[in-house]
Amino acid sequence: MTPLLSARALMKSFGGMAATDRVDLDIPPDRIRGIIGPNGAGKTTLVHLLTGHLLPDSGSITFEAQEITNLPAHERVVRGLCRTFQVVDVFERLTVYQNVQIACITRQRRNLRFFTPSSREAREEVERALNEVGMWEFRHRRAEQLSHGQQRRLDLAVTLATEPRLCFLDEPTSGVSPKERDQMLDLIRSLASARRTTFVIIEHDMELVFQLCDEVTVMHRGAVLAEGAPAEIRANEAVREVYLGEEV
Amino acid sequence: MRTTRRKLLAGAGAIGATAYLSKYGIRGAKAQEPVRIGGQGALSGAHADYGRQIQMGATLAIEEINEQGGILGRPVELNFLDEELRPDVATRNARVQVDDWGADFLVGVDSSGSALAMGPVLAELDRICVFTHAGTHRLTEELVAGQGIQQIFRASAPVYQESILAAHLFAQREDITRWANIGADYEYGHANWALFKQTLQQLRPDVEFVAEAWAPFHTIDFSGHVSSVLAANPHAVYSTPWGGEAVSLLRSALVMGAFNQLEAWWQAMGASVDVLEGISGQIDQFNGKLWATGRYIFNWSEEETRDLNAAFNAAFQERWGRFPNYSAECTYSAVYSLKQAAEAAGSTDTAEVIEAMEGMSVKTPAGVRNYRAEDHQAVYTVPAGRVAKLDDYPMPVVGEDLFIEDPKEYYRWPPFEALEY
Amino acid sequence: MEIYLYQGLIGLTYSMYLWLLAAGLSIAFGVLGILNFSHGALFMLGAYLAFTFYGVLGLNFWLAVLLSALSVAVLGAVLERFFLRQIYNLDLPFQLLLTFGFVLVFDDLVKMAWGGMFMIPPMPPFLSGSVPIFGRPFPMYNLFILFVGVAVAVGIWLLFDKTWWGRKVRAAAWNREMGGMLGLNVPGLYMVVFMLAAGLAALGGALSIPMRPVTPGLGTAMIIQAFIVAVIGGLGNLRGAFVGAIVVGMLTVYSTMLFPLFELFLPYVVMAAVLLLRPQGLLGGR
Amino acid sequence: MGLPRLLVRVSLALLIIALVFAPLWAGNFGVYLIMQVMLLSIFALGFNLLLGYTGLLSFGQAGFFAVGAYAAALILLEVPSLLLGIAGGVLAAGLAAVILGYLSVRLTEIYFTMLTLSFGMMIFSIVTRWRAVTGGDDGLTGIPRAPLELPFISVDLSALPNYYYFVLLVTLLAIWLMHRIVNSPFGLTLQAVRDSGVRAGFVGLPIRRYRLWSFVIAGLYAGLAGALLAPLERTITPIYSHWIYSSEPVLASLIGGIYVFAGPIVGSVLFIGIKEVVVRSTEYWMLVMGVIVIALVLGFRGGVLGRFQGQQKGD
Repeated sequence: MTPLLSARALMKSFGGMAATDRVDLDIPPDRIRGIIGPNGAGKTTLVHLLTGHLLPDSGSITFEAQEITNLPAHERVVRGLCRTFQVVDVFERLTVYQNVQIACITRQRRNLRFFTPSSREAREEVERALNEVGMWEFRHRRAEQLSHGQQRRLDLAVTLATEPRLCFLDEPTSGVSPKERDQMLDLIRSLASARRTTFVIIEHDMELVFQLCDEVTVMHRGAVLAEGAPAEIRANEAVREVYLGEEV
Repeated sequence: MRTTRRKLLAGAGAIGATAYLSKYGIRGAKAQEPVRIGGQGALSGAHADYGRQIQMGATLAIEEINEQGGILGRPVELNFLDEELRPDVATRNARVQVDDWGADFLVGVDSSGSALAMGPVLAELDRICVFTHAGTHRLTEELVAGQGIQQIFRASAPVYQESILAAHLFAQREDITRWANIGADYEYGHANWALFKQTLQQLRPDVEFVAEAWAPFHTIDFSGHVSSVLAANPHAVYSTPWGGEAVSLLRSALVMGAFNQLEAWWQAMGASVDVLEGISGQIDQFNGKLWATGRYIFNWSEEETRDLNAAFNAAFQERWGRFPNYSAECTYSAVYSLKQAAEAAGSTDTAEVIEAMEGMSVKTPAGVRNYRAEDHQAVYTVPAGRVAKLDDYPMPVVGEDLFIEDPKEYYRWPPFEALEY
Repeated sequence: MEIYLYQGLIGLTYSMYLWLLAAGLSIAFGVLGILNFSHGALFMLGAYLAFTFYGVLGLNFWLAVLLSALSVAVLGAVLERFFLRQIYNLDLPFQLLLTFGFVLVFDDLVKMAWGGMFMIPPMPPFLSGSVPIFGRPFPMYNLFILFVGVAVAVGIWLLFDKTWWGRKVRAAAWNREMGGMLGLNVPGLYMVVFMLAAGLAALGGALSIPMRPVTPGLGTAMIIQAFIVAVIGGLGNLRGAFVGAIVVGMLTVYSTMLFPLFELFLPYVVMAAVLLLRPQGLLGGR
Repeated sequence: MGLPRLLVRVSLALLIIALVFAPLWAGNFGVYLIMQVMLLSIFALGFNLLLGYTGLLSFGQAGFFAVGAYAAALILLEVPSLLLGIAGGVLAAGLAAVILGYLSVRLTEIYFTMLTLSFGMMIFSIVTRWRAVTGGDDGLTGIPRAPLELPFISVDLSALPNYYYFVLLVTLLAIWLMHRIVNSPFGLTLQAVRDSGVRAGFVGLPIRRYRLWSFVIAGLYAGLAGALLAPLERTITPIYSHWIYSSEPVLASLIGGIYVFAGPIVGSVLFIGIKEVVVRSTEYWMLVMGVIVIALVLGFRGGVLGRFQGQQKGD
């Protein structure tokens, strides 16, 4: 199966420290992938590089067989590569409705309509996306007035409204209550099966990843340590030694 | 230019207010309606003394006139606003004073930019403004003679006073052939230097102009300007920053040895009271090389008006405890000019007063002022001279080697040619 | 050749005025993260107070300068405690606008207290002469300003780099919360830092009084110069501000001499170029 | 919730009627003041598209105001056609905004503010120095209030009330256009860019491009206000390009409220009104304005209109 996204020899260093050190990675389509590793393993930097938030020092990235190594983030989004951030990031002063609407308008390339009311744009799409994450009833609220868990879901809805082929979720449950965490996991599972979206979950919580993911990549000190199905990773000696040893 | 009829009317004006009171008193309520004069000048910033002096001059004139029975028997009121040396503020002030407060006449205005900006507004408001400080030649040459804005008059001498007069004065100095300029970096300074160069060049083709430095408003330190022109080894420096900035500049020049190195230093508006007060402590160090003029020098007036000047000086010092600056005298005289013109016209109507004022001759402390009909510029005599300490005054004055010239010589006359600079 | 060296030395004096003006601005931005629009107004207040102490009350020049810097530092403490402290977490426009409000208030307060007239006190006698340098008389006062500028630079450097207090301030500047966790009294540190910044502004103003008229509106004229210097050096970078001051000072005096018509224009061009090419400033690291 | 819609509409209608009859009740000076308010409103509306809607604080808007004013003045001094002058001024300001905006939008926050400040002051320096064209700091005088040449008819605007109606018409048009713009998909896009540039990038928005659009529209509005000023004052001087003048739309927007459409307009009314009232009793209007600004920042960052701002309508 051709991978949806692949990275070759990705390098990025900050002040002489290699945050990712010649990383090779293939993400096949239609599976939930987990990327785990202890703090400072280079997970977030890797996602920044793949999504265009940072540009690599060297190496290459291809997405759907096209080179995207130095493409800015917004152009990758247009091609179907999107993400959420570890720290939730929504449009605070906009309503829940407008938050999602902006993603729809952008996907439909209607941003440069100057004189028509925006209220008429993308009604159905917004309604569908908000229902999907269970946020329709909050549509008139401004994003800054939501609870943290609600903001996470809104963040996800905005991301999904860009209709990504591949979606990175950077610690999607950090800072939410246990109940909201389980809801979030169910939501991701159902979205993955309902849409043609491939999810990559970045986590340091191994249990969550093992529950959710089909495949797991383990990172350590900027490099890929191991890759495989959850059961394989559980059994992997190197992972147990390096990762679990530190974790426990 | 002075017609007999006008002379008669002017004479009638001098007879006194009582006759007018009886004549206009018949109009009853209308007679009690005051004549309103709106004044403005810079009341804040490094040049604030000029605005204060304008205010003092106007206030003194109005108080005197009210004691004598007012203008046309009507009491006179003053409304005074800060011009901030900002053209947009000046035009707004004019509109407030005329449209809102009901001013019959306007006086004052320090900056040339403000004066020019007021031109078209005066035409629209149809009110006379007698300018009493702004020095740009363009005000009368372009706006009045050129564009025909009749509402502009000017009581104060324009840039001719310091530039052309200086050229005539220094043309006689064979020892000075190299001139440098430290200019106020705005139109006033540029026009001034251009007129000086143009005039002197014609009289003395051997003279060279060797260096220029331009200092904008709010210059922190003039040392750089002084050193850069002194480096060109000039014989004399022509300087146009004014007010507090002139004092700072002269101080830097002193300490950097300019008055040892040079033969002369021309401080265009150095006869201004604030400048004279500012350099008072250091007058001995100028080695007699500081030359200046102003638009009125409180210690000099022509024969015909000498007593008038003495009386004005005394009254001014009694009222304000200071010597009158030229902006004060020009405004004082502007108010009296308006009185004379209004009473000659028998009305405060703009068109009638303009007609009365064109070609009018007024005795004022500075001398006899003649308002040229062509451009509404007052022509009168002011000398230039050496700044020195005289026994009669507590501060230095322009009092030695006075160079007195008929204004016919150093004024520009119509038809006016545009000045290239 | 000598005239260019002489002009350069004059330029260095001018640079030191600019440095004194910009140092406090840079400190406040570097530590507190606030771009203080009213820094020029504090400079103006310093000038007025020094004029009052020296020119009106007849105190010793040194004492007058010191008192003026101290008084404005105390004012700085009040401003920090009651105003700035409430806006550290606000967006930049609001911070800038609050301090712009101070500019308006101080400009008018000064007019109310001292009137609109300009004032120039006499030069302190022991600094009024000149010494020959490069074949020309060089003003003593300029030498004095050069000396003060360098002394202040060294003093600030020692204070921030070599003292325990300086290290604490840098820790607090690095991260407000972290500083708090380390047991630092961050609000107290911030207040003292702002007092230092305000005092430096006033020192610059106080030292300028024998050279230029003290007037209202001085603050708005000065702040733009301070911005240029601080931006060229890299906002919040003190060493950068020193270099920025030298760049702008030199640029000004040499353009006065060589191409006077561009004197006004050049500093802005350099400022824009630095912002576009090296927004972290000439000396700033990445 | 916002004010009831009917109430807003009725008061708007009454306001417009009052404005139409202003020459009858306001007197010459009143009419002049209303024009000043209208020009500042246009200026501030454009400015606030940048600040309130795009999150960029520009301290150089006076530069574009001046480009508009000077261009209009230069045209009017040559060709006595009001529309040509105004259009020329607006276009010139737009062109300047495209060039300087292209550079400015690379930066954000304080760096953007400082860059716009320096660009504004560069324009000030050019206007002051380029005497052959701009008249130096004396400026350009004698700008005619040229007639409005329309097909079949030429309207004489030389009298103040006539010009007032022209300015009123243009102002209402400009306000209406801006209202459409901020409520359009484009306006929504700007607000997204304002709230989070990073997030906006990750919904697929090239954020610099939208910042540039916003910058250019703000420049066009500043240029329009400047171009309208030239025939009103009939003299243009460099003060209109100085950063001090740039602070006027900033203050007006802040006073009115930067997150409400009408904020800059209400702020302009209050800014000029307060100044006018204060100047009459004391010369210390800056003190009063300063205290108001400080109080607004500390207490009511929404400006006076912020209180009435409810949830925004999303559907």
